[in-house]
Amino acid sequence: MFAFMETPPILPLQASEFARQYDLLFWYTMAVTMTGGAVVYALLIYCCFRFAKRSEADRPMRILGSTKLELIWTVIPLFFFLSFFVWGVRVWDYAINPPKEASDREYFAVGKQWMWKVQDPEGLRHINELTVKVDTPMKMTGTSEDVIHDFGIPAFRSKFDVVPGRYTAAWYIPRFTDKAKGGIETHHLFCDQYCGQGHSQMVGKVHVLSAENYENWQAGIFRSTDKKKPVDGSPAWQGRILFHKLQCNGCHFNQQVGDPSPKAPSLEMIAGTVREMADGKRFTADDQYIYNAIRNPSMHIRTGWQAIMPAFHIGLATENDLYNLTQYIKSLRNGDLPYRTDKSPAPIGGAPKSSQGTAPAPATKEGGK
Amino acid sequence: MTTDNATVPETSYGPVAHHFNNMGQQHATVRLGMWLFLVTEILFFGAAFVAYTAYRIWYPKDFEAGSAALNAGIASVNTFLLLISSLTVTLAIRCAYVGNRKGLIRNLILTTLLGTVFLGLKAREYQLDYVEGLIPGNVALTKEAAENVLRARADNPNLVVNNFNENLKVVLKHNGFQGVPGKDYDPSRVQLFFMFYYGITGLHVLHMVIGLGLLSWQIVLAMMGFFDFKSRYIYVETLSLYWHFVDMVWMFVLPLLYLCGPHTFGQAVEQFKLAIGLGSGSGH
Amino acid sequence: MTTPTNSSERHADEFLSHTVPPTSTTLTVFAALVGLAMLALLIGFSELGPIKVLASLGCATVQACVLGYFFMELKQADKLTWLVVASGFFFTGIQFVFTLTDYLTRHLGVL
Amino acid sequence: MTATETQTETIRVATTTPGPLDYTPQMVPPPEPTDAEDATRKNYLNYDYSLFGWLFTLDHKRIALMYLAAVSVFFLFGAIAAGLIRTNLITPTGAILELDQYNKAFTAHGTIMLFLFLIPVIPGVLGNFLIPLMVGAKDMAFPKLNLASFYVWFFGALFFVYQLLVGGLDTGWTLYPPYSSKYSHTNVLYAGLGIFITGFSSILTAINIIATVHKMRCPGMTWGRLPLFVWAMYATSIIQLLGTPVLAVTVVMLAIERLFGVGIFDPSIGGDPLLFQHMFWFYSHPAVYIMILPGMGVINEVLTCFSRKNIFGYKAVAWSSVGIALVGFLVWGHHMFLAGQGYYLSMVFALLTMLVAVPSAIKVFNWTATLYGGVITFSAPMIFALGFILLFTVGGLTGLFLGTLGSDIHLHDTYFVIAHFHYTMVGGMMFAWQAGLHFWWPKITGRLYSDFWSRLAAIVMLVGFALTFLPQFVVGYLGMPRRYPNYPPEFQIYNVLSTAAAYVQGLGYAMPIFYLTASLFFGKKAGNNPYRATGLEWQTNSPPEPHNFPETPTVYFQPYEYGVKDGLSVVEKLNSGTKSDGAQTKTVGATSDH
Repeated sequence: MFAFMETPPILPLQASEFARQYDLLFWYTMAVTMTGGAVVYALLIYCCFRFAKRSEADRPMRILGSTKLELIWTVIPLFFFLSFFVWGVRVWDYAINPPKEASDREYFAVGKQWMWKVQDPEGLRHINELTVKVDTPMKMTGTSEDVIHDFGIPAFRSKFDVVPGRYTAAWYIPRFTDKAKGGIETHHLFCDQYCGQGHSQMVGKVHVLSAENYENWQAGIFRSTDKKKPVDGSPAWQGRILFHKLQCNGCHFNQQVGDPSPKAPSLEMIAGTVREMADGKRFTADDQYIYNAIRNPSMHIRTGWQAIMPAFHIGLATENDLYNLTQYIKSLRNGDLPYRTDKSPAPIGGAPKSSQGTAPAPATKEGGK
Repeated sequence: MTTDNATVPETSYGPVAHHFNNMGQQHATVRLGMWLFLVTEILFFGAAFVAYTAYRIWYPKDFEAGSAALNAGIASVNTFLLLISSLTVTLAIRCAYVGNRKGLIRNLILTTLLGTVFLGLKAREYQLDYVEGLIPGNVALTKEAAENVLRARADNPNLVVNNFNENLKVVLKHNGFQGVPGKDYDPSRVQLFFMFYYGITGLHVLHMVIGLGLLSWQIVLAMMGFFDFKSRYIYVETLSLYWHFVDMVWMFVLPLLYLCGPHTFGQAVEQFKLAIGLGSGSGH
Repeated sequence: MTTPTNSSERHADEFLSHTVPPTSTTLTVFAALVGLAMLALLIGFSELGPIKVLASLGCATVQACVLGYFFMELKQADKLTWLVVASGFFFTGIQFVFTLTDYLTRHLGVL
Repeated sequence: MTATETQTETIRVATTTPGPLDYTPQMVPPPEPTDAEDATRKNYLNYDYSLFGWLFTLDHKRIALMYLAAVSVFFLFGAIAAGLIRTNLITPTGAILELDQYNKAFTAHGTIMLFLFLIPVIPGVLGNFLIPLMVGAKDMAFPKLNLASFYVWFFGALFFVYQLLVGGLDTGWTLYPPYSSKYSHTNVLYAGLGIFITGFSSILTAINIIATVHKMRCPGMTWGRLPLFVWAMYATSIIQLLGTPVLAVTVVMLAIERLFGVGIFDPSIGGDPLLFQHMFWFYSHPAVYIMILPGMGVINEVLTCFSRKNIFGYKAVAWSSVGIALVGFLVWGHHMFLAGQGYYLSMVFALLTMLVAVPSAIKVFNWTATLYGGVITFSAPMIFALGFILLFTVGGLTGLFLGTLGSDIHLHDTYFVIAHFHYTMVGGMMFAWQAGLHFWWPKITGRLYSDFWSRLAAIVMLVGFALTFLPQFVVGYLGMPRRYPNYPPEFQIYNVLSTAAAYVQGLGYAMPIFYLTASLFFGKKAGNNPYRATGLEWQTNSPPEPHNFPETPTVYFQPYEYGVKDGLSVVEKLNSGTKSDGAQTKTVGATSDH
C-alpha cells in the first residue's frame, strides 16, 4: 500500500534545542541563496526574452566587460559567504561544546554491523533504541566495533561519525514538538555512514519521554516501545525462549484471559516490588530473589501458593539461562506473560524431552488439593 | 617571418618531429613534459611521506625501534651506488652532446650496472628481513620461506615462524637496541613502521626497475646510432632527469627510514659484511 | 616582424642556448654530493637525539638542491620549469601542513 | 609586445579579410573548398580507412573519437546502474534488488560515472580534438603519449568491467577503510587497480595538454587570445597533474592493507582510518573540479557564439578557472567535518571553502552578463548551455549549505548531498558535455544534425533532470541517508517522484543516439563554419585535415569578436581612443608567458 497516501512530511521535526538553532542558520542560508539564485534566473530570463534574435538586422552590442561590475559581484557574494561561515562557526561551536550537565549525563553508543548498542547513564542497555528525558541536556559518546558508522538523529539535526579505535561525541537537549502526544515522541535513528550490506537496516528509534514517563520507564512500568515482545537477541529475548522451552508458562501463565485456576503467581511487573512470604519474611524482587526463586523455589514460598515448583538445578538451566530468564521476568509488563502451554504450544522447537520431567502438570493436581 | 631560426642549420642536428616547427621548440617541449611528469612523482612520494610523518608524530619511539631493526649497512652502501650512477648518467649526456658514441654507451652501461647492484643488495636486504621473520601481519609463509626461517633458527633458536612481534624482539636484542618491548615501544606499532618500510622502499625499487628498463633501451638505441644526431642528447638528458629524481627520493628515504633509529657505524659495517656473506653471522 | 608570443620562435634558439656543462664541473658537483652523503651518514650514526632527524633531513635537502640545480640543469632552466618544480613542492607542502595540523590539533576541543 | 604592434598587424590583415563578415575570426579564414574539392579533399576521417590506421593512429582527432566511443559505452553502463537504483527506491523496502545487489549497483554507478565518464569525457574527447585546433598546432605535444594515455585508460577501465563481471564492488566509490580494507568481500583490489591505472592515464593526458598549451601555440596566439575552453582545460590539467598521484599512493596503501591483513589505516595496530580520508579527498575534492571546469570552458564557447557577444570579462573568467584549480586543493577537509578530524582544522577548511565558492559565482554572473545585449538564437547547444547555468547555479548554491560548518552537521551524508553533486556533476558537466558535443559535432563529422530533435532532447533532459533531483533536496533535509535501499515509508512519495522523472531524463539521454547517428548518413554538409564562430577550429575545413590546417595559422584577434560588422570596424575601434579600446589593448597586450 502506498504509505504516502497519508500527508508526507515537508519539514523535519524540531526535537532538540540544537535543531532550533540549526534551522535558523539553515533558513538564513536558504533565504540568501534563493535570492541570489532568483537574481541570476531573473537576469537570464530577461536576457533570453529581451535579446532573442528577431530579425537578420539585429546587431549585438560589443561589451568587453566592466571591472566595476565584476568587483561588485565578487565582493557581495563573498560578504554573504563569509556571513555563512561566521554563523556556521557559531552553530558549530554550540554543537561541539556541551555544558557541564550534559557531560555529566553521558549516554554511550557502540555501532557494529548492523546495530546500535546504546547504554544510558543508569547503565541499562538497549538495542537500536535510545530513550531520553525531555528538556534534559545529555551527551552521546560513540565508538565502533568494526567499520565507520554515523550516529544520526535528523529530528535533533545531530550527526557524528563513530570511528573504530576512537571516541567521538555529540550532545542534545531533547524537546517536545507540538506533535508530541502522551508525554512521548519517537524519532528516527539512522546510520548515515555507509557500513556494508545492512547499512539501511542499521536504524533505530529515539524516544523522548516526559520526566514522569521517564521515571516510570526506568521503573519498568512505562513501555516506550510499541513492540509487543522483544525480538532483538537481547538476554530478555533469550529468556522468553527458555520460558517456553521449560514450560514455565504451564503455571505462570497470562491470567488476563480469565483462566479459572491460576496455579502460580503472575510474574508481570514484579521487578523491584516487595514480595510477601508465607513465613512472613519480605523480599524485594531483585535479580538475586528471582535467581533463587528458580534455582531453589522452596526458599521462598509466597503467601497463598503451594510449593509445587520444581527446582531448576544446573542440569536443567545453566547460569546463563538463569540470567536470561531473570532478565525476561524483569522485562515482563502487564499482559506480557504467555498463555498456558496447552493453549499455546512452545513456539521455538517445542518442549525439549529433558524439560518434560519438569513439566509441572502432574504436580498441579496435588497443588490443587 | 621566422627569420631568427633560419640561421640554424637544423638538418645537421637531425630531423624535427612532424608537429614541431623547429628543434628548439621540440627540446623545450620534451623538457617541460619530463618536468611535469616529475612533479607528479614529487606528489606521489610526497603523499607517502605525509602518511609516514603523521604516524611518526604519533609513535616516535616505536618508529625508532623499527628503524633499529633495519639494515643500515646496505642502505649506506646503496646511497653511494646511486650517487655514482647519477654521475655516470650525467657524463652520458655530455658524451651524447659532443657526439661520443663509445663514451655514451660506456656510461649508460655503467649506470645500468650500478642500478642493478643496488637492486641486488636491496633484494638481499629484503631476504634477510624475510629470514628474520620481520613480515608484518598474518601472511602465511610459503614452505621454503618456513625452511629459511628454520635454517636461521639453527643459529637463533628464538626466531618464531611468522610471528612479527617475537622476531622483532629477537632482532632488536641482537642489534643492541636498548628498549623494553611494551614499555618503550609497542611491537604491533612497529608493524606499522614496517608497512611503510616495505611500501616506500618497494615503490622506490619499482621506479629503479623502470629506470633500468629505459636505460637498457637507450643503450640499444645508442648502439644502433640513434644518438649520432647531436640534437638527440635531449632524450638522454630527459632520462637522466628521471634517474636523478629516483636518486633524490632515496636521499630522503635514507634518513626517514634507516637513520631515524639508533645505529652505529661499526654496526652498519657488521650488517653489511653479514649481508654480503663476509660477516661472522653471529645471531643469524 | 615576429610576434614574441609565437611559441616556436620563442624557443627557436633554445636548442643553441642550452648547453651541457663540461665534465670537470660535473665531477666537482659529484664530489660535493659525496661529501654531503657522508655528512648525512655521519649524522645518522651519531647520538644527537631528536635533532638527528631534522639534521639529517636538512642535509638531504641540501643534497637534493645541489643535485637538482646542477645535475638536473635547473641552473639553465627557464622560469616555467622553476614554476613547475615549485608548484610540485608547494602542493606537497599543502598536504603536509593540513594533514599534520589534523594530527597535531585533533585532541583540542574534543567533546 | 606593445599594443601598437598589434594594431599595425590587425590593420594589415583586416584589409585582407575576404568579404564582409558580421564577426571577426581569430585568423584569416582560408577560402571554403568547393563541393568538387571537398569530394576529393583528404580529411582526418578518410585519409586512411584501415583498422591499424585507427587503432594505432597518432592523430589527436582520431584518438578523440576512440575516447568518444569508449566513454559512451561506459556512460551506458553507469546509466543502467542508475536506472536500477532509482527503480529499486520506488518502494520503501526495495522494489527489485537485494541489499547487497543495491550496494553493488550504486557503487558501480559511482565508480563508472566518475572514473570512466566524468573525468575522461571532456578532456578525452573535446580536449583532445579541440586543443591543438584552438591553439593552431598540428597535433598534441606528445602524440604517442596521447595514444598511450587512451590505451592505459582503456586497460584500467577493463578492470572496472572485470570486477563488475566477477561480482562487483560494494564499498561505494569512496572506498573508506576499514570497510573496504577488512570487511568487504568484494573486488576492492580490482577496482583499486582500475583507479590506479586510469589515474595514470589522466596524468599523461594532463602532461600532454599543459605542454601543448605552453609550447605549441601558433604565431600570434597569446595567452590573452586563448579561447576560454583552453584556459579551462589548462586549469583542469593542473589539478589532474597534482592530485592524481596522491590518489594512486592512497590506493596502493589500501591494497597493501587488504593484501597483508595488517595495514596503514588499521586501528588495531594504531593506524588511523581518517588518514585515508585525508589523502583520498586531497585528490577527490579537486577531482570534482576536474569534472566541472572543462564544462565551464565549453559553456564560454557556446554562450558567446549563440549570443553573438564577446565574453564578459575575459580575464576574470580565465583566471577564475585557474583560481578554482589552485584554491580547490585547500578545501578537501569539508568532506570530513563530522568524520572526527580536528575541530579547529574544520573551521579553517570551512573558511577556505567559502573562498573557493567565489570564482564559480563570478563565472555565473559573467555568463549572464555575456547574454546582455546579444542576439540570441536558441539552438540545441545554446539550450544545453542555458540549462547548464540554471542547474549549476542550484548545484553551486546548495554546495554552500554543505560547506558551512553548522549546516553540514544535519545534511552530511543525506540525499541533500546526492542532489547537490548531481546538480553540479550531471546538471553541470553532463549538460556541458551535451552542449559541446552538439556544438562541435559539425566540425567533428562535417554534418548537421536535426535541429528539432536536438532541441527537443535538450528540453526533455533539462526537465527530466531538474525534477529527478529536486525532491531529493526535500527528502535530504528530512534526513533520509544516502546509500539506503530501505527507507522509512513517509519518504516514499519523494522517491517515487524522483524515479518517475529519472525515466524521463533517461529518455532524453537516449534521443541523441538516434538523431546524431542519423546525421552521419542523412545530415546536410556543415561547411567550415556553420555558426559563424570566431575560433581557429572553425576556420579550417570540417572535418579538418590530418594536420588540422592547410598552413600554420597566424592569429591577429581575440576570441569572441562577434559584436562587429567586420574586421575593419575592429581596427577602427582599436585606433579610436574609445573606452573599449583600453580594454581591448589591455587584453591583447597580455602576453606574459609563464
